[in-house]
Amino acid sequence: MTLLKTYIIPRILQWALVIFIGVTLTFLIPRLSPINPVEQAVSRLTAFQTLSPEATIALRESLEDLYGLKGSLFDQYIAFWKRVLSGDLGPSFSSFPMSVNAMIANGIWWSIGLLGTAVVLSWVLGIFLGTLAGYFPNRLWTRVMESIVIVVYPVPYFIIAFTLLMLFAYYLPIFPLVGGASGTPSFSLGYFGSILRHSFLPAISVIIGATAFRFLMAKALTTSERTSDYVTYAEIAALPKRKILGVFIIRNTMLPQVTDLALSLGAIFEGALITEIVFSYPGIGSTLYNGIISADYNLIMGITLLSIIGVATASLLVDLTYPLFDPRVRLR
Amino acid sequence: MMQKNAESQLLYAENVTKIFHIRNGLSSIKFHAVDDVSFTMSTDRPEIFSIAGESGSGKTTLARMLLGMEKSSSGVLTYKGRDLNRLSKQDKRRWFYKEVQPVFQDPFAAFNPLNRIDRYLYETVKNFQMTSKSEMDRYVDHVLQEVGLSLAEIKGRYPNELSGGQAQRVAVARALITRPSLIVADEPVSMLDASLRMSVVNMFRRLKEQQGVSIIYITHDLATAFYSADRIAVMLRGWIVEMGPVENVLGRPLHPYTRNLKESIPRADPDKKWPRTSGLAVTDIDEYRLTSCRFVSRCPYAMDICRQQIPGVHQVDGRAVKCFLYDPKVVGEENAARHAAGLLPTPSKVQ
Amino acid sequence: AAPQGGEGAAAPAPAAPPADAGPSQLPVNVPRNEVFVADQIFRYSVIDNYNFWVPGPHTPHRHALMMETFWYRDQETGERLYGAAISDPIYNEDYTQMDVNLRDNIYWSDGVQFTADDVVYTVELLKSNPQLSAFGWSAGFNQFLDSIEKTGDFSVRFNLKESNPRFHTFFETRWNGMYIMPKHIFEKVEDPVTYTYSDPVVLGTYRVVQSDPNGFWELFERREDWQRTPAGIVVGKPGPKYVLTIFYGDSAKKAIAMSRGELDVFFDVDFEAFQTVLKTTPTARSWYKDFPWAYPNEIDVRHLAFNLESDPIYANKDVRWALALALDIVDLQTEYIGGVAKVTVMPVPPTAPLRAMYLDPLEEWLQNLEIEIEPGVMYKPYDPTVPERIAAWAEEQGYTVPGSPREVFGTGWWKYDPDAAERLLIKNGFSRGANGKWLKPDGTPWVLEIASPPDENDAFRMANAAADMWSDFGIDVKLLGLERSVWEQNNAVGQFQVSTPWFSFVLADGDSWPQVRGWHPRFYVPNGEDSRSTGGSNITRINDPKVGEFIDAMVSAPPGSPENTEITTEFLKYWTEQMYFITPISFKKFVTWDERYWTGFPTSENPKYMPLYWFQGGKFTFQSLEPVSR
Amino acid sequence: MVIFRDLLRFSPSFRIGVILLSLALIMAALSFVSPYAPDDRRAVPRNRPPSQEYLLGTTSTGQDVFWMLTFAVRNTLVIAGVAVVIGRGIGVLLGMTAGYLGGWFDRTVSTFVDSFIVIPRLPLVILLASILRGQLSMLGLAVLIGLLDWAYPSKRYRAQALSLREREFTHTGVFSGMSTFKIVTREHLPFLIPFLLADVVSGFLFAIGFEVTLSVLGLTDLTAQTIGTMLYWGNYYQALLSNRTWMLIPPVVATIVVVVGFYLISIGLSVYLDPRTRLARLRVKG
Amino acid sequence: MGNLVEVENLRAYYITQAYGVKRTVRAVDGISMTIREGEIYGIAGESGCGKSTLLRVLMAAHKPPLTVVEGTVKYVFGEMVVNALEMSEQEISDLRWKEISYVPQGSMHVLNPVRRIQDQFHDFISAHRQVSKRESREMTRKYLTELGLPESVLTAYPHQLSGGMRQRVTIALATILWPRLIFVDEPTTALDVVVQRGVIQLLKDVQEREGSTIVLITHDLGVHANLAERIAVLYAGQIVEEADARTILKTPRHPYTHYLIHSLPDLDERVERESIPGRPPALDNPPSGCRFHPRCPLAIEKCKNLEPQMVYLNSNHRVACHLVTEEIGLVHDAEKR
Ligand SMILES: Nc1ncnc2c1ncn2[C@@H]1O[C@H](COP(=O)(O)OP(=O)(O)OP(=O)(O)O)[C@@H](O)[C@H]1O
Ligand SMILES: Nc1ncnc2c1ncn2[C@@H]1O[C@H](COP(=O)(O)OP(=O)(O)OP(=O)(O)O)[C@@H](O)[C@H]1O
Ligand SMILES: [Mg+2]
Ligand SMILES: [Mg+2]
Repeated sequence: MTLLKTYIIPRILQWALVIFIGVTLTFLIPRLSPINPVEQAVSRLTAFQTLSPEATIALRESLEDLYGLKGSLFDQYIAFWKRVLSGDLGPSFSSFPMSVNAMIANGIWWSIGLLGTAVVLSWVLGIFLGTLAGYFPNRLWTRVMESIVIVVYPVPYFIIAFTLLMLFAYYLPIFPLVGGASGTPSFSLGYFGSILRHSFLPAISVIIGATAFRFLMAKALTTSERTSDYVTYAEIAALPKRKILGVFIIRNTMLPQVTDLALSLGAIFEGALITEIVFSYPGIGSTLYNGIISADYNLIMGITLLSIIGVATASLLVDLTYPLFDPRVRLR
Repeated sequence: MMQKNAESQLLYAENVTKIFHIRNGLSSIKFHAVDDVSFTMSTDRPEIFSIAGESGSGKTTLARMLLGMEKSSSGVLTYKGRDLNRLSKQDKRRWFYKEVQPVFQDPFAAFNPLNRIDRYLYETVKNFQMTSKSEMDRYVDHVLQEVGLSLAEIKGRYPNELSGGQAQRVAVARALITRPSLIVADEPVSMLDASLRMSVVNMFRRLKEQQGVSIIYITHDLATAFYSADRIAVMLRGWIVEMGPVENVLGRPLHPYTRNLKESIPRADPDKKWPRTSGLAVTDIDEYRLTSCRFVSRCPYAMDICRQQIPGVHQVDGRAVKCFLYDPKVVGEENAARHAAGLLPTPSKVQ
Repeated sequence: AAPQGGEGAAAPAPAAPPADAGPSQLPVNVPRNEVFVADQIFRYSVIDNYNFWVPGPHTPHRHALMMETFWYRDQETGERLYGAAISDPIYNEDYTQMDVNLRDNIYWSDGVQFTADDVVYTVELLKSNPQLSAFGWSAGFNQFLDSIEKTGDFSVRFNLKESNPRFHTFFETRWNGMYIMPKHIFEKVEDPVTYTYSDPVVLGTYRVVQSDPNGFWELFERREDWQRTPAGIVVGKPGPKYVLTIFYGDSAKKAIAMSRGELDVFFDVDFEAFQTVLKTTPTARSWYKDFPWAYPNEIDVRHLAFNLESDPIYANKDVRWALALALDIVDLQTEYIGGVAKVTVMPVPPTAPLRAMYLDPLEEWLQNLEIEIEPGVMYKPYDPTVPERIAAWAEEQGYTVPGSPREVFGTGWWKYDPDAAERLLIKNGFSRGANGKWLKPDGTPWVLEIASPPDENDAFRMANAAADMWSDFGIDVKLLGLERSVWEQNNAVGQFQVSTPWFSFVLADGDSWPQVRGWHPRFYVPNGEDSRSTGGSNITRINDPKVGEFIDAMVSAPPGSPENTEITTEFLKYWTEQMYFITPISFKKFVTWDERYWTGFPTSENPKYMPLYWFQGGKFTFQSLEPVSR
Repeated sequence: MVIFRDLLRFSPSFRIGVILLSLALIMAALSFVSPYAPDDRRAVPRNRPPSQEYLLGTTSTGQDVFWMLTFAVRNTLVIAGVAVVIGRGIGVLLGMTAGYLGGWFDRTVSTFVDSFIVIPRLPLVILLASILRGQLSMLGLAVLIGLLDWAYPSKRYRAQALSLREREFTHTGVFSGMSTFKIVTREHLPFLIPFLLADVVSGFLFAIGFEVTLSVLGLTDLTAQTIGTMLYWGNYYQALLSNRTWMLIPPVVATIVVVVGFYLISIGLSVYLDPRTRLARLRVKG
Repeated sequence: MGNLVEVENLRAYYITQAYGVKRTVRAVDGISMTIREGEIYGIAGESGCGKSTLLRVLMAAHKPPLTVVEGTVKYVFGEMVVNALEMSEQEISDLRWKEISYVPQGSMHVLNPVRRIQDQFHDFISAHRQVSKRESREMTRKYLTELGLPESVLTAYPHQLSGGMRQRVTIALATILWPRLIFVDEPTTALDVVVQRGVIQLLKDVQEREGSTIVLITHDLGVHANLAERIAVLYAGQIVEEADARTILKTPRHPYTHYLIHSLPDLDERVERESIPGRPPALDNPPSGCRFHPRCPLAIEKCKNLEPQMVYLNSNHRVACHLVTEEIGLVHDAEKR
């Protein structure tokens, strides 16, 4: 049980520490924001409206009350942890009276659905193609593919997304323009079909860049792996290429790739902000963005908390379980 | 009593033990890479002390402890009376590194291939302030002469532009720059061709005789150990199983493992081929964790007690042997004497 | 001709969407020709909660389609439209009592008749529950209202705490008046603050029937008994069977949506997107059939406002005047805004009614206005020919001007006279440095920062124009495009030199006090503190007792009274002379609709109602729509 | 210099990379002779497609796309360069020292790095950019991006340092009396140069990408000409929708040219610097 | 016993072009030899003399930059004679492991670290034979037991095994399909003596059981002495001497061979030993004449510019040295190869 003491417990403690520090930082940062969420709400509520100054002040007070923004920073911090530990992230300011929990619940599944699928797909695709390209560096198709990848890779994401939108929603209006699905949620084929149709363009736009990245990474890893002794040996033994690629190269390059996957899955919590804006797609990216620009502390905290826990946990899980998959890992 | 002596000893090791925890997947194993090792080297008389043994027997780990690169888990390890575990970083740089210098296994790995090799010589001179700036070239050349090279030969060259033997000599020269009392050479010849090995080993001998440097020569090549060393310790899975003057230990090995070792040396002589049998360990770690004799699974003379207890150390025929065969309490006075005379029982088949 | 598009901008025709109801990509499954698709102003983040009395971002469209108050003020005509009330507000002599007669022929969507009880219940509930703080009604009632009583089944009386000739504005604003609750529903509710009212019983003509869990769209269905609702009664037409509001996103997406036939009206886009829509969607049009297309009469105006305390130079009236004279309004209005917004010289939008009320009478005063540009040298800054010059430009571009220049392009403006501006500055100790750039009186370079939110198109382009022109004039100008919320915050705490707020000094009915009272020196806060803390709106740190006097005088002048108009006129004169704001243009909106499926949208030819469908009074606009018969 | 010539002559990827990057640098250099000031709007007629007079057309704000691009390339290179230097500077120093020293220093640094990594970056930047109230100057932006991009690199360099630490020449260095700083910078760093190069390329890409993202969101100084603000303005005036792609294509192509240029150079250089080939080369000379 | 491999005048060069420097390393430069069915043929020589290169070409596993510029390698499989250098990739892979197998240098790294030993065996077996996983496992288990390796290795990962065990597993892996011809490259380098011995024993076992032919490369003459029947000594890409083991070790004729053997220290008596002076030549620019002459204490004038011819002292013993040629009275003859 030395393992538990020398590795697992410290690792879990580190996980907790990382979360604690990360959360504390994100607690403080939005409060440095110049934007006052109450004033924001007041000006939103009184837009086009003429309200007497006295009424405005009264309104402001009632909002501070509703938002729970009374007390010192430290009081708020304690209250924050109390709430978090009881699983309540408080009300959103910008979308009052929605609770942050409900807002996250509304957005997160779309983000997970879209980005999760896109990240995993591009991970698989990128590794597949990149490994092939790394293993057959001199084939024509490899060179063509690599050229495409290095040209596509630096294209700003926004351009890719908007071009796709123009092509497939404007010149060829075959994909829907807005939303995550048609109609109200139901367990019908039609509804799921519409989810697929709606997510197609956003997903592709994410996949392109992510695949390019993964491709380059996989290629680099493969290039160094294919000159390793055991690969050379397997080649001399005339093992089928398929086997060499699958069992020898990919399995051996998995460690960095899985670690990286864990971290990029964390991006889900961050949401694909621009994707969501360009494709009018639901998710927590734009929710978070709106939270930031309206200084919606609770919302920012809620989503970043989730993100921090998500990323930290993903890498914790990778660290703890990878030894099960990769026999080489001898943790120091 | 030994404790008191410690001051006058160059190197003093008593029950030195190093414990590692190896994590293998999700399990963790604790084992003694160096176990209960004791020996001394004296200041008075320089010697080449060879540490031999199969791969994974703890030689390098011991060397790292001797060099202060690793702390021992228990036991006493002092150099000129000072505890190596308690040396501060400062002490090391001001004093210890001047006294004890290493030579590593792979002469090419020991130098950054991207740097010119003379840089290390100059750095050492400079950092330990061995001489004034203007004297530097002369001093370096002088040291290089001692190992049979000259500054002209190596100046401005990259490590890979030298032969292995040359590079290893530069490594020794670098070690000599601080005028150390002790050089710890961990397998300095194992990466070299047979023909080059001799040049390095010969150099060691010369250094000992001419410069009075003591050398700990770690190797698994018993031939060169026999050729160059004064004293030898044979290691097995963290233990020193046999230690004494090299003529005794290798000339007439007593421990079954040493015997096996000696027999296994391939001789470039068609008349001295190997006898047939020899056991091999499946994994390194398993033998380390035995709570009995660690050679038992491969020992042709294994007795029941060997599978149950750890043998003690016995002074036999001018060397120390860690084996029950020489324990009068186990095999009886008579048998112990017979064994010491080289008359071992008939070997049993090893599984 | 599309000169604005520039050469090479031949827009490619996208694959034409099917003219009739083909497989539409709309998110709801209703026949295309039965649904009117309107641009939803923002994406709802409050889902499945129709308790609009709790503050939250849930208003637009829903209030027009579902909610009722007493009166609506049509922004185009300035006229009052009657919702739940059938009479005007009837005040007593000293404005301490207001009577209202209500319709006796309208019903809630569940069939229960609407009565005075609903009104009394609502007002009393809001008054007693400050957490139902939406739009400040609750706070307002607590401040002004002593009690409400039912004077009959269909009439109510408000007893006020003090004299207030404007109390009725709680029930008559352009954006939203107090929503009346169905008493029979709310009286059964335990906690009206947490109640979500998710299947609302409404007094309006439409009921929400389906909504996107992500807030992108909402589908409304016309009530079977639409004839028992105010809009149904007033307009007398059924309106579309369904109204679907969709938030598509930015301008480009709205343009795409309209060209795909998936959007029947949008409330605004930028100029370029609008041009694209015109090209790709032959059936699309805006207020004017042709140039200048956009709806010009939303009651709001845009300013270049100074922070008088960011740098002492801006507290100097002459500097403000110099900057005004360094602006070429014709260039600004044509090159930057595309000729589509009206010019105005003071914070009053030049709509027909307001022009008649303030701008036309003030024209002579403006023409005679003089400022001192050099000690002893007087100068007349006003240039009445601006509309004509813009019209000339338009004709040069090949456009026809649909009416008199003053009608279409607004009022005259300040002369573009850099020379005069230069003299003004020199008079005040400014000088030009070696590189020709202006130095402040203290000899340091003049670095002028303009902050503007890029998402507010005209404001930002106006800021661009000012930046360019002032640069040309020799000032080192920095343009900051700021996120809206940041910009607002900066404005509030005075973190700007010049900003581009929008703010009309009069309402559609010509009343000014509600709009300007926030500028009373009473609410002044120094730079660095939040100007909102006192409830005021004085971001520019004007601390002028004279302004306060005007505002005090307005309080007791009832809206619509000649007395009120007169004080306001005097106030405008003073304000204009002080050049507290440089006010170049009024609001325009590219409210654009596609006549592929629906007609009847108000136009310049048929200005029956305002096209501002997102206002609460927009219900009459929806109600007037008719399907295109094929 | 010799190295450079050799590389040019014998490494096609290096050659193409240098050509591409030179193009970018020439563009950047041309900005100094631009007939227009960078913020000189309405200098030319608006929305003109590419022609002889206006090589790459003109923008909706009346600027010559070509000359605007020269400023944009220059500024973006500066921003990315500063960001990369800051990010890698911190990353290399912290990561390598932590990896080499180990112990509590390593643990502290690692925990800090991990805490930083789990904080989502884009929201953080958006937040910071909005806190800085739109007064984020170009240099400020570069510093901000740099400060966001040190954690991952430092993790990577730490891993590298961990493996280098056990290499024998490290011990040789220690016993030669070298200081930690010297060992890290003189013994270990040279080994990481190919790695560093590849990393610099990805750092550049990250910086450019971030700059563009922030600009597209309107969070940067919109009056400075950068690749990002060019895209911002193009987008602001609906260049794609109105089919005026000449405003968008140049900055995109410029990005590609810069990044691909760097990428190819890094490939060429790393092949050159790869210990294996480098040794082969040295042997040739020796 | 017939010939199994016939090599004629083989030249294989590493032709590299790096940054403008074209470099031709003549790693195998004019080697002829025959390997007989069933024998253990040893190839000795210092590091860098071309041993591994020769082996690579012998098994047709060379790929750029290594190019065969001249010569032939023929396999004589009974009736069938194949030219190894002209086979297609498919033909080569058909031969591999079934007929020709290979035990590489450095057992530490040739086993896939993420695969259990038994799976690794399955990978290799199934590449050449239609077997199910169960069959291959059974085969492996049986074979390992026969070779005296413990069954526990089957489920182990490579890193869990000791170095010696790993090397033996590699040998088993290379020989499980009973190849006729096994190439073994430095099987014992970096292993300690006890392990070396076990490994060599295993090779011997394999050879004895199936009568396979083994080509063994190592610089360690001690290993050769224990295993090889015939030994060729390589110097700078060329064979300098070839004979049966006893002859080479007891009565070498080439000065280089002599030095190679006599530089080794002896365990029986501690006498001073001298190493060969100098270092092996760089193969991209080998010395003229006899390539050993710069290091040869016996060199005569002729050695400097005239390449010595291979002379046969008897049918089994050939040597290329001017001294030997002169001694036995043969005059240099340009015709003779
Ligand atoms: N840092 C470490 N952590 C865990 N185990 C270690 C560590 N260093 C060495 N070991 C293990 O300790 C044992 C002894 O290793 P050591 O390197 O001292 O042996 P050696 O005699 O030098 O072997 P070789 O001849 O192969 O160099 C080995 O099993 C090795 O795997
Ligand atoms: N890929 C290569 N490119 C260029 N030269 C090479 C290459 N591989 C080997 N060489 C050179 O070819 C010569 C022969 O190498 P080879 O590996 O065959 O030697 P070896 O006798 O097997 O040596 P060792 O005992 O060290 O394994 C050496 O000089 C080496 O430097
Ligand atoms: Mg060792
Ligand atoms: Mg070799």
